[in-house]
Amino acid sequence: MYSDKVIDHFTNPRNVGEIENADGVGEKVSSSCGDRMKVFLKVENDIIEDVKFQTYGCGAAIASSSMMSELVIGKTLQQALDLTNDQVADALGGLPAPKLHCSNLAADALHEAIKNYQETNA
Amino acid sequence: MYSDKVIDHFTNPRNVGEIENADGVGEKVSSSCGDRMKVFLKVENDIIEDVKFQTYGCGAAIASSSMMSELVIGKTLQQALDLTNDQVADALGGLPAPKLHCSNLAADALHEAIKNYQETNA
Amino acid sequence: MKRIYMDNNATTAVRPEVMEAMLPFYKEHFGNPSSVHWAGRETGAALEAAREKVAKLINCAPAEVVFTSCGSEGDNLAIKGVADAYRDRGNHIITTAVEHPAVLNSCKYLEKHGFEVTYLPVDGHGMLDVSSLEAAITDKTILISVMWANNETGTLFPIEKIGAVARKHKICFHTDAVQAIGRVPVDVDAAQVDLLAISGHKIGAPKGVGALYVRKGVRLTPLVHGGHQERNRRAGTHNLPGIVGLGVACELADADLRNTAQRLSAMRDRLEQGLLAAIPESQVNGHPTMRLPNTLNISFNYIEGEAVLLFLDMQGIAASSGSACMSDLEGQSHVIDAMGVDPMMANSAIRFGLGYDNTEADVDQVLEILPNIVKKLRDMSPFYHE
Amino acid sequence: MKRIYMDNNATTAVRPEVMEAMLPFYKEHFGNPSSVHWAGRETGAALEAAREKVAKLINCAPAEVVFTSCGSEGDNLAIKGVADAYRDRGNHIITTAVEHPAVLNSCKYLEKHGFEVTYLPVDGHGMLDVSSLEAAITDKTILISVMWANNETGTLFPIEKIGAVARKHKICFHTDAVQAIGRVPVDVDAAQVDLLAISGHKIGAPKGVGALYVRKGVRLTPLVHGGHQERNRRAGTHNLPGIVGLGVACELADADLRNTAQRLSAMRDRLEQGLLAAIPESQVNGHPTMRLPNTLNISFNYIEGEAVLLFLDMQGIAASSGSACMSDLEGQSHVIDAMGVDPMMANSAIRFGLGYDNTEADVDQVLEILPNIVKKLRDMSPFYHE
Ligand SMILES: Cc1ncc(COP(=O)(O)O)c(C=O)c1O
Ligand SMILES: Cc1ncc(COP(=O)(O)O)c(C=O)c1O
Ligand code: FES
Ligand code: FES
Repeated sequence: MYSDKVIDHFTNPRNVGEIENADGVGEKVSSSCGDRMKVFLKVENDIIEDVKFQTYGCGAAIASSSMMSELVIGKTLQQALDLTNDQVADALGGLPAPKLHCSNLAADALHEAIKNYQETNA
Repeated sequence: MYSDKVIDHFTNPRNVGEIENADGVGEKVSSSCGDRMKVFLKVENDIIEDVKFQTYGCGAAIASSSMMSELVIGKTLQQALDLTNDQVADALGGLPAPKLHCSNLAADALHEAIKNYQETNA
Repeated sequence: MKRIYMDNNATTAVRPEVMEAMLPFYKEHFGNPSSVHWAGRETGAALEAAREKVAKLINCAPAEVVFTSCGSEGDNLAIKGVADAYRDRGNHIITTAVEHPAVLNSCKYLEKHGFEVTYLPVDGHGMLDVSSLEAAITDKTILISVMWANNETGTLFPIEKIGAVARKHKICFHTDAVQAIGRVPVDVDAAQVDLLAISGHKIGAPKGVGALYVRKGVRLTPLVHGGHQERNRRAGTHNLPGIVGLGVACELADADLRNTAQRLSAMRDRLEQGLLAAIPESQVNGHPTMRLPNTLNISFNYIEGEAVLLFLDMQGIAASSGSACMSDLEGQSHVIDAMGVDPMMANSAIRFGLGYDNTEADVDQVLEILPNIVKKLRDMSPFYHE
Repeated sequence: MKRIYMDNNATTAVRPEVMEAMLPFYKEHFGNPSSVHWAGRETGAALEAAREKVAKLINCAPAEVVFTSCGSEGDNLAIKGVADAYRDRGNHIITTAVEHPAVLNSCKYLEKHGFEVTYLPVDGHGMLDVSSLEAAITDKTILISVMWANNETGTLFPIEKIGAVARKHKICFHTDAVQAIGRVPVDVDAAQVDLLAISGHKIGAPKGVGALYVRKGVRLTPLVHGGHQERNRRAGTHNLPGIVGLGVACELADADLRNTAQRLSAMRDRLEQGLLAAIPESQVNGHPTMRLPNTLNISFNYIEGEAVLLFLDMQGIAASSGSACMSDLEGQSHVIDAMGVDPMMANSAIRFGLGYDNTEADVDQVLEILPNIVKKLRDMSPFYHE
């Protein structure tokens, strides 16, 4: 059912945890299943220096969180804002249809965290 | 489904045929299945000297005809009139429930033949 | 005594390749295909592979295949399912007088629930007139159910023509293809069929499994409600070994359809010609040419079918009777009856259904034995002497 | 990696004795039991022998056993069959909120067709209050359908008390005993049950076969119309191998019920105690004592069930989730929901269903692995850190 990439990211999720005194914190709760993701950012010169996440959710949600974190570390804020849910799912080698919504959590929570950063540093 | 006795009488039916110039001839058509049996009698001194039958019908009907003929040869007319359908079925070691009506043909056609004999010799 | 099985329209033996394919799914790979763990994943994949094989045989998309437990369930699901789902559009159903009881009794049930059913007659060959079918259509007609091949006589209905009529009038068309499948080419697309029932045990798969083709877009109220199996069209844990077996049986049927049909029809024709030649006052029931390659329904005047079958049985030959005296006391077959066959002829109707395993020697054996049986029974019959 | 299967409430492996008994009926003795020739006679006898074995397990007469294709079909046949047959007497049905979807969705279907259904609530242990059931009865009530044992939690309902209430009010009583059969003693006479559904694949028989007990005198409209099989209560060619298998599985269950129950409940209790001790903020869902011997439904706060199952699966352990996130996106289980369990607890519910093949070593393995999985997931969970 899950691709090898999903299984890999689920089994060994990258960047789990929280960042103390994060520059931005965002959160997203899935409207369809109630699962929840929290993203912490360290930003320097418009570049995402570090990302950490905490996820309460299914295997696809955890793998998406991990994949998202890998995709954006070192990227500009704009690049991170351009990251779509579909890109996260694609990077995981696809998700089964009933699990597509799970990848939404990852990009959405990231964007919330960036928004939070931009607001507090506006 | 059928007892060994039924199979035996069906495979080697006794007294098949007709009696030329029979003393009595009777016939019965089943109301439930349309099958038909014809009985020919040779009677002497109130004793059934010979019986022959022709049957158009299922295995149970043929076996019942054969068994009936064996049961009544050498018996008095009254004994033959007392023969019931149940006795024919019992003598065959029983018949499956949906086949019980088939044994009716045998005793009924016999009784018709005796009636015919009694009427023509009255 | 060599046993000869010539009742393949009633049921068939499981083919060895089918058995082999099923075996691992009883004890080793037994997971519920709806489960997400390893035990479910291995059977889930097998389930979908089987679906593809069934789809290929009848030329449809795998998602259009709904697995069922038998042909009767498929017929019931199609007829009651469409009736319920399209009730707002009308309450009229068209079928024929010679359908299998699974269709006829589903229709009778619906008649008790506000539906009206037209049972179309057939001619002396058991053939249907498509123009009278079209004439029976009203603006309340929501379903046409006509079998592909008749189980008793083997007569093949003009399904493509009926499909065209149904499509023209935008009416759902169900066909009971239980006897046709694996014996003649079946293409749901070419025939413009919307629903089509098949049964595993008629084509070398085991008893207990079948399938219903449901064209994409056709609405259907489930017969068995419950879990989400089969895209909500049939609940209940999948009969995985049976489904795997059905898949392989369909694959085998696909591969050797033409050869088998040729081989069986040659044997069947030899049996038919031989019996007609050896036994006077005998007749074939069914269509002379539009007929399943494996089926011969034949009557011998003056005698009764069950007696013939018993004698055949005692010599190891399994055939069956149209009249099913044992199971249906109302007498003769509704199929032979609808064809207007003389009642005494009808009462002696015997059906031979050839199958993969039959040989020329089997035919020889029947040709040797059966004429004597008929002679013996005729000698006993009052009608024969009148 | 050793694979451990602990999802026996979803389905079981076919038991070796069952397999052996079935094997001759696929290729050798394959006749249609409705046929009168040798091929049908040999299977006809096997059919009735199997019927007797099923009857013995539940203490009824063989003629009261109707073979079906699965538990879902049995539930549908019982509920829709009684609803249709007793429609003249009333249109009210009483069931519970925690039934299997086969029951719930049959009831929902009937609600669309003029029936009214009362779904009784359960308490925090998933237990039903019999006095509120009795209070729900009206003069229109024609059917009570209450499961013997819940499939998700294992909670056992007081079937004998419900049977007494139903009998007192002369209302048909159906019970879905799919999970109870073979695990706890089931006696339809003592329990005053009128209809009882069982499924083969939960007790070591294959998928694709089940049975419905129908008390003599209870009227029932068939679900599958067609031929005369099963005394006109279920048409379709019999799944002979499956039925033979079900018979043997019932015989085996009868013979080792008490031993198996003791052995499994001892293992289950050790698993339960071990997990509760090793994992803080965990809880058992279901009744503490009135519970199937093989079932443990347990929740671990702060984490989600599918993730737990995936990690278990990757280590070879097959268990299942009440919430079935994959198959039912509406979220958590209707059973755990009806018990009023806190949503986050509910989301992590994991069901272990032990079976014949499980060993103490299996329990050890789960006790070793699962606490680490929970720890890992909690470390990831935002809720755990708040
Ligand atoms: C309580 C209960 N009822 C009914 C069913 C349905 O049985 P089946 O899958 O055989 O249709 C199940 C199992 O899935 C069950 O656990
Ligand atoms: C034409 C036809 N339809 C339906 C059926 C029913 O199939 P099953 O016995 O698998 O329910 C049969 C066979 O009995 C059949 O010949
Ligand atoms: S099911 Fe909730 S995030 Fe996947
Ligand atoms: S069925 Fe007609 S006499 Fe037996």
